[in-house]
Amino acid sequence: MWFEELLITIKYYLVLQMPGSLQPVGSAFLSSLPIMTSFGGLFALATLLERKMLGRIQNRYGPNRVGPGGLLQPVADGIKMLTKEDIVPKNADHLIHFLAPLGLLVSAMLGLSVIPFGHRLIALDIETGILFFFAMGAASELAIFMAGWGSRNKYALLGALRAIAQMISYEIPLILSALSVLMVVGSLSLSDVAQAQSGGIHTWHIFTPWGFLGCILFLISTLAEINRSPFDIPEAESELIAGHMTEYSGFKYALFFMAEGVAMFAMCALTATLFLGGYHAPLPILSFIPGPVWLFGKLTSLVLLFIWIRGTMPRLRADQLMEFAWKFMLPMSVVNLIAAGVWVALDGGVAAWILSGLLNCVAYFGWSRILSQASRFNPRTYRYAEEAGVSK
Amino acid sequence: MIMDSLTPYLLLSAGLFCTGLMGVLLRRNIIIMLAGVELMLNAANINFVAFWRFHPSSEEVSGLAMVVFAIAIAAAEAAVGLALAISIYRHYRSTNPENMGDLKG
Amino acid sequence: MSLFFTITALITMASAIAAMTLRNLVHCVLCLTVTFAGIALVFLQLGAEFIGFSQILVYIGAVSILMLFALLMTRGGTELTLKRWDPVHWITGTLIGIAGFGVMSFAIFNSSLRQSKIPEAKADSLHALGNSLLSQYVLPLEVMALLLTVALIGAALIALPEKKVFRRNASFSKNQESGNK
Amino acid sequence: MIGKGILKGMVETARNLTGSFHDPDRLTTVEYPEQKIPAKENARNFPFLIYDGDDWEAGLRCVSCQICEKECPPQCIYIEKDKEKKPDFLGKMQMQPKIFDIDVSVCMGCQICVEVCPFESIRMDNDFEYAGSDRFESLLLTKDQLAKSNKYYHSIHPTEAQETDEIRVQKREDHLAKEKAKAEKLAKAKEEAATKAALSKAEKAKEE
Amino acid sequence: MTPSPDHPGEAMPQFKMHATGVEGVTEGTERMEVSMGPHHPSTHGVFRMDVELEGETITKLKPVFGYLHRNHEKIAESTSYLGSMPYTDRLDYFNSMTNNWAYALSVEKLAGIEVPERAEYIRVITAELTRLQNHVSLIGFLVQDMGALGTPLMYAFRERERILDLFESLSGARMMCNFMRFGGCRCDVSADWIKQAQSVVEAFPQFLDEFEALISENEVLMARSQHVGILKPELAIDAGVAGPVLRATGVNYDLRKVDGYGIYDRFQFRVPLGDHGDVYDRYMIRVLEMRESVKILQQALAEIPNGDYVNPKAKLRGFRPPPGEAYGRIEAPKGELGFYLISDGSPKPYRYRVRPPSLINLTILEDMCLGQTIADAVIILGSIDIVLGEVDR
Repeated sequence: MWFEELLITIKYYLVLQMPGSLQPVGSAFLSSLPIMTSFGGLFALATLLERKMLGRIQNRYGPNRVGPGGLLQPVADGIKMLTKEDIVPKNADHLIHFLAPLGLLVSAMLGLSVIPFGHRLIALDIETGILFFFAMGAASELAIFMAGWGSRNKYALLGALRAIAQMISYEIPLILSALSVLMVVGSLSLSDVAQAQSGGIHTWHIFTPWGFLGCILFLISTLAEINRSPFDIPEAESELIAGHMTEYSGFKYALFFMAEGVAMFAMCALTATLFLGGYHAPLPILSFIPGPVWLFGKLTSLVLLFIWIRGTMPRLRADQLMEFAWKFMLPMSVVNLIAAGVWVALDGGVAAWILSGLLNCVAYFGWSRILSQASRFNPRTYRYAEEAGVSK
Repeated sequence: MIMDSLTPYLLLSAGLFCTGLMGVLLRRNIIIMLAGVELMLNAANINFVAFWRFHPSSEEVSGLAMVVFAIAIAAAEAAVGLALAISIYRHYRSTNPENMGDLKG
Repeated sequence: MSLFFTITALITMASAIAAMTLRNLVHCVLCLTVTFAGIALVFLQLGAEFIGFSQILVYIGAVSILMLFALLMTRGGTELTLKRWDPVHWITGTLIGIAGFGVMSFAIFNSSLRQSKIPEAKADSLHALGNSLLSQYVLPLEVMALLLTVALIGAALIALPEKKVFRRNASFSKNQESGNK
Repeated sequence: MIGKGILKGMVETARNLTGSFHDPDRLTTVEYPEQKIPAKENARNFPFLIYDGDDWEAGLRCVSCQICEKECPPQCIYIEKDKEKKPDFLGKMQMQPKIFDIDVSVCMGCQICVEVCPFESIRMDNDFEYAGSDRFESLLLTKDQLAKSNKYYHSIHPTEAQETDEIRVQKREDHLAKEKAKAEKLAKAKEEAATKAALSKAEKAKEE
Repeated sequence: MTPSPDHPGEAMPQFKMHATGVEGVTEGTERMEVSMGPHHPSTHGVFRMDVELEGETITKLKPVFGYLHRNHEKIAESTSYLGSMPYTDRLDYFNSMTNNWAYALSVEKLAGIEVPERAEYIRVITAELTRLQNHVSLIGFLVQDMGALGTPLMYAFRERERILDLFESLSGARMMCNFMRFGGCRCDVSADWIKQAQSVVEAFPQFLDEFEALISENEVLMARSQHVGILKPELAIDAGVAGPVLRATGVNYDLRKVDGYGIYDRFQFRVPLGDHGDVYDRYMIRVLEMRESVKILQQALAEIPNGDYVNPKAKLRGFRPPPGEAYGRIEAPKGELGFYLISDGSPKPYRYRVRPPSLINLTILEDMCLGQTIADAVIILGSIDIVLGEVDR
């Protein structure tokens, strides 16, 4: 608590120094400044971390030339991106081409403003925080469309259309699985959600049947929502070069990456807030460690999980991605919502645990069994040619 | 922030409504015509919210409830309308309503 | 007049007019999203947070994207109809619009609603809205849910493309019938 | 069950992730400019010319027979004969190249010149760092750049160099034996001639 | 009813094709022509596909190649028989050993040269090692085309590296080996090399197990590759397809068994066959073939006899085969690789012709891709296993 109080006191002190008419603006500025700076820097570090970890997964070193252990690699990348020529195709719609990366970055950054980083440490504490978050996610779809359409490039347009189709489809399970938490907490405000998990690790939502399945569904939808592997078909380099980013270069390209990185952080922070106790320590004894540290720790471990998945999986095809969303994710998230409803109706307790757990387990195993029997995708056994009687 | 009179909201709403109406009347592309209809619906929503805000009772939320329904129905309308537009395009290879004259004598 | 509202209203109106008159259809829809965002801002100013963010979520995130998809699927990225400049058509349309606006503003300025005073800030509109939706308006809500489901299925059915089989007309395929296995 | 294969794959990548920190079999990267893998003994890249002794011009084995020039598939060798001759390792007078150029931007390192050379004079080098700032001249190796000592050859391809030396020793021995036989034959003939002469002298003297 | 010509339904001027010379939008439909390649990241070199799409479904696909044409056959007709041996390395630059062997085999047929037994063993060993490294890098590339961000490819290349090291210490070069000679091989294998090869071969099945655990049962891979790019056995036979692509359709045709060239009849190995002819079958057939190759290698490395590594009677310089013609073919990793030679008694071949498996297997690309999506086209192309050096020659 002391850390959060300290920050808030500093902010109020600074705000009070300003002339009266500037105070609202100054307050907003001071609230958003730490988010923008820390996540900008964090994004740079995350690119390094991702490249290092992917390298290790692939039995390589990863970047290790710039600075000690490659620590300055993001700086070098940034300088490279800044000094590159900014090419805009002749036929492109210049205004839209220019606005798209900005729109993407702004919407990603805005999403962060409703995440509670600590007790009362939230830039925009509104009643409908999570709705705001999803609204900003929806706005990023438009930015991606602008990028794809404004470039006047077939690959870019195809990539943008894929990205939007995918994001819209996965928004449904994303919101539905978040809804289970909101149902139990009974509030749309993220600080309320975080506060509901303040009692230590056993109160975290992930350790309930509906929270566990909800967390997994939420993470999968998150992967799709931020276009990361195995759902990175919008920028599938083996098919579409770079999707909606094909015609971008220089700093605008870097902005796209930054927006993607910030969106990833925002989604991970939301996951941590919804399911992993937010800024709360797993044990009440450990709560002397500031809340932001816990949140960033949880966030980083989720990012590491994403990198791990990225290092393992091939990507799905666009239509299979949709199929997965509608055939698996949507039914499972609806079932999970019912399980959360059971939990709310029974007001927690052992019976609720058993009932909702049973519901989720039966649904998952039964549905995945039905799906894999109905699907034509199975491991195969192979025959060998007869030794004798070789025929053409 | 908030205006203390209802008039500007109503004027904005009227302006948007008429713009949407103009769009429906002028354009020859069914998708943009649909956009005009959406605009008109939105204009109505502004009125609903403004009336809710200026209603003296604190418990009265009918205006908001209306807007919730309006948004949902507008979304459904857009989905069906655009699906129709696409299937009409598949049939006529055109999105111009003037070209869809099969039933004309 | 509040400065903030004035700016919002002007941007909203300007983009709405642009959305209805621009020649490039994608530009039209993009301007329309600006209008939607402006309307959402108006909602937020009025203190209807839930409605405002729902507006962004539904209109910017879904409806305008749907429109863009439909435009691209119907190859309407550029509308060439406006080439056939029809002044009579346009002037009549504009006049009807202005006349409608005139009638409405006349009604507004003569209405007793102008006198209504703004009450104190509304408390906890979100919970009140939720409660009334599930008590007072529960039947309309259910009907709306049904309508949405039907609309979803209907839209999917209407837009479903007919299945096609593509075959190559090359020499290999011709030989296939003889089948020299 | 959906997800089983994916989990199996993720376990595998996790094993590789941890393995890359302690298992040299997994992390096989060699950081090139600082570290280099020692060249394999047979490694070949571009040809060079061997010389014996210390003076590269005098000791150059090449006799400009132009077989390699003819056999080279991409025709990257250019040879011009010198008018002056010089003695080879057997002491015979042989031609020598005035110009011997190899265009390494054309050469594909196929080793056919080495196989066809009857004088053991052209061999494959394993140096691969030929980058230069001049794209024309720096990749056209001339005679002086190509000439490398037999000692160098021993250092890069010890087994092959040993074999080559043995062949040359054999050749020298054969040559010496031939010379000896020739000299003996010559001496014998001389002797015979001498005895013949002596005999005829004696006969002459007898007659007188 | 016809739409008026100035209506949006017709033209979309900004989407005309540029730079490729292909005409733009077909009249009045929603089809889009996309030119994939020649510098598209996943067309395996300089290959181009002119694809016509309806949505993402392929309605037409025209392979365009020739960007890497190097006039190999005519160059070979103007150099000596030995002189085109290093050029065969560069046909399919992944498998120089098998290319060498196929060429050497046809010249040996032409000139009637015997090959000593030890040389035959060396040839089998190097060819099977080549098959291992070709298949392993191919499945790496294939999974990379499906978007697995390099991890399987890196593992595959780690193993391929060990085999290339073996080639380097044997022939001096990692990829352009130029190792076979008419009547044998260029140099002998040492006992040390055989020991190294044995250790590589012993470690290989373990790697294959790891690789399969990583990806073979992955649901994403199965969904991407099963029932995609199906090739019917009849069509495959009609089109002359050979190699793993043919065997994946279920046709039992392996030249090592059928032709019995070299000494393959001495080894115990089986020929895996697929049942569906789709991309997954092509992937799995290659995995299984690698396991069989390991068996062949174990037998060959254990049984290799002493003797000459090259026929001492075979001439290196001034080689003039008698007039006649010959066609030698082997089961290269990509399929049937054949060399057709006509000699008129001069030191240069009168006619020299390559039957490249990559090119022949590529001809059925359109049949496999029609009706699939553009994402499938990429992996179907990857599963055919082409090398543009061999396609264009």
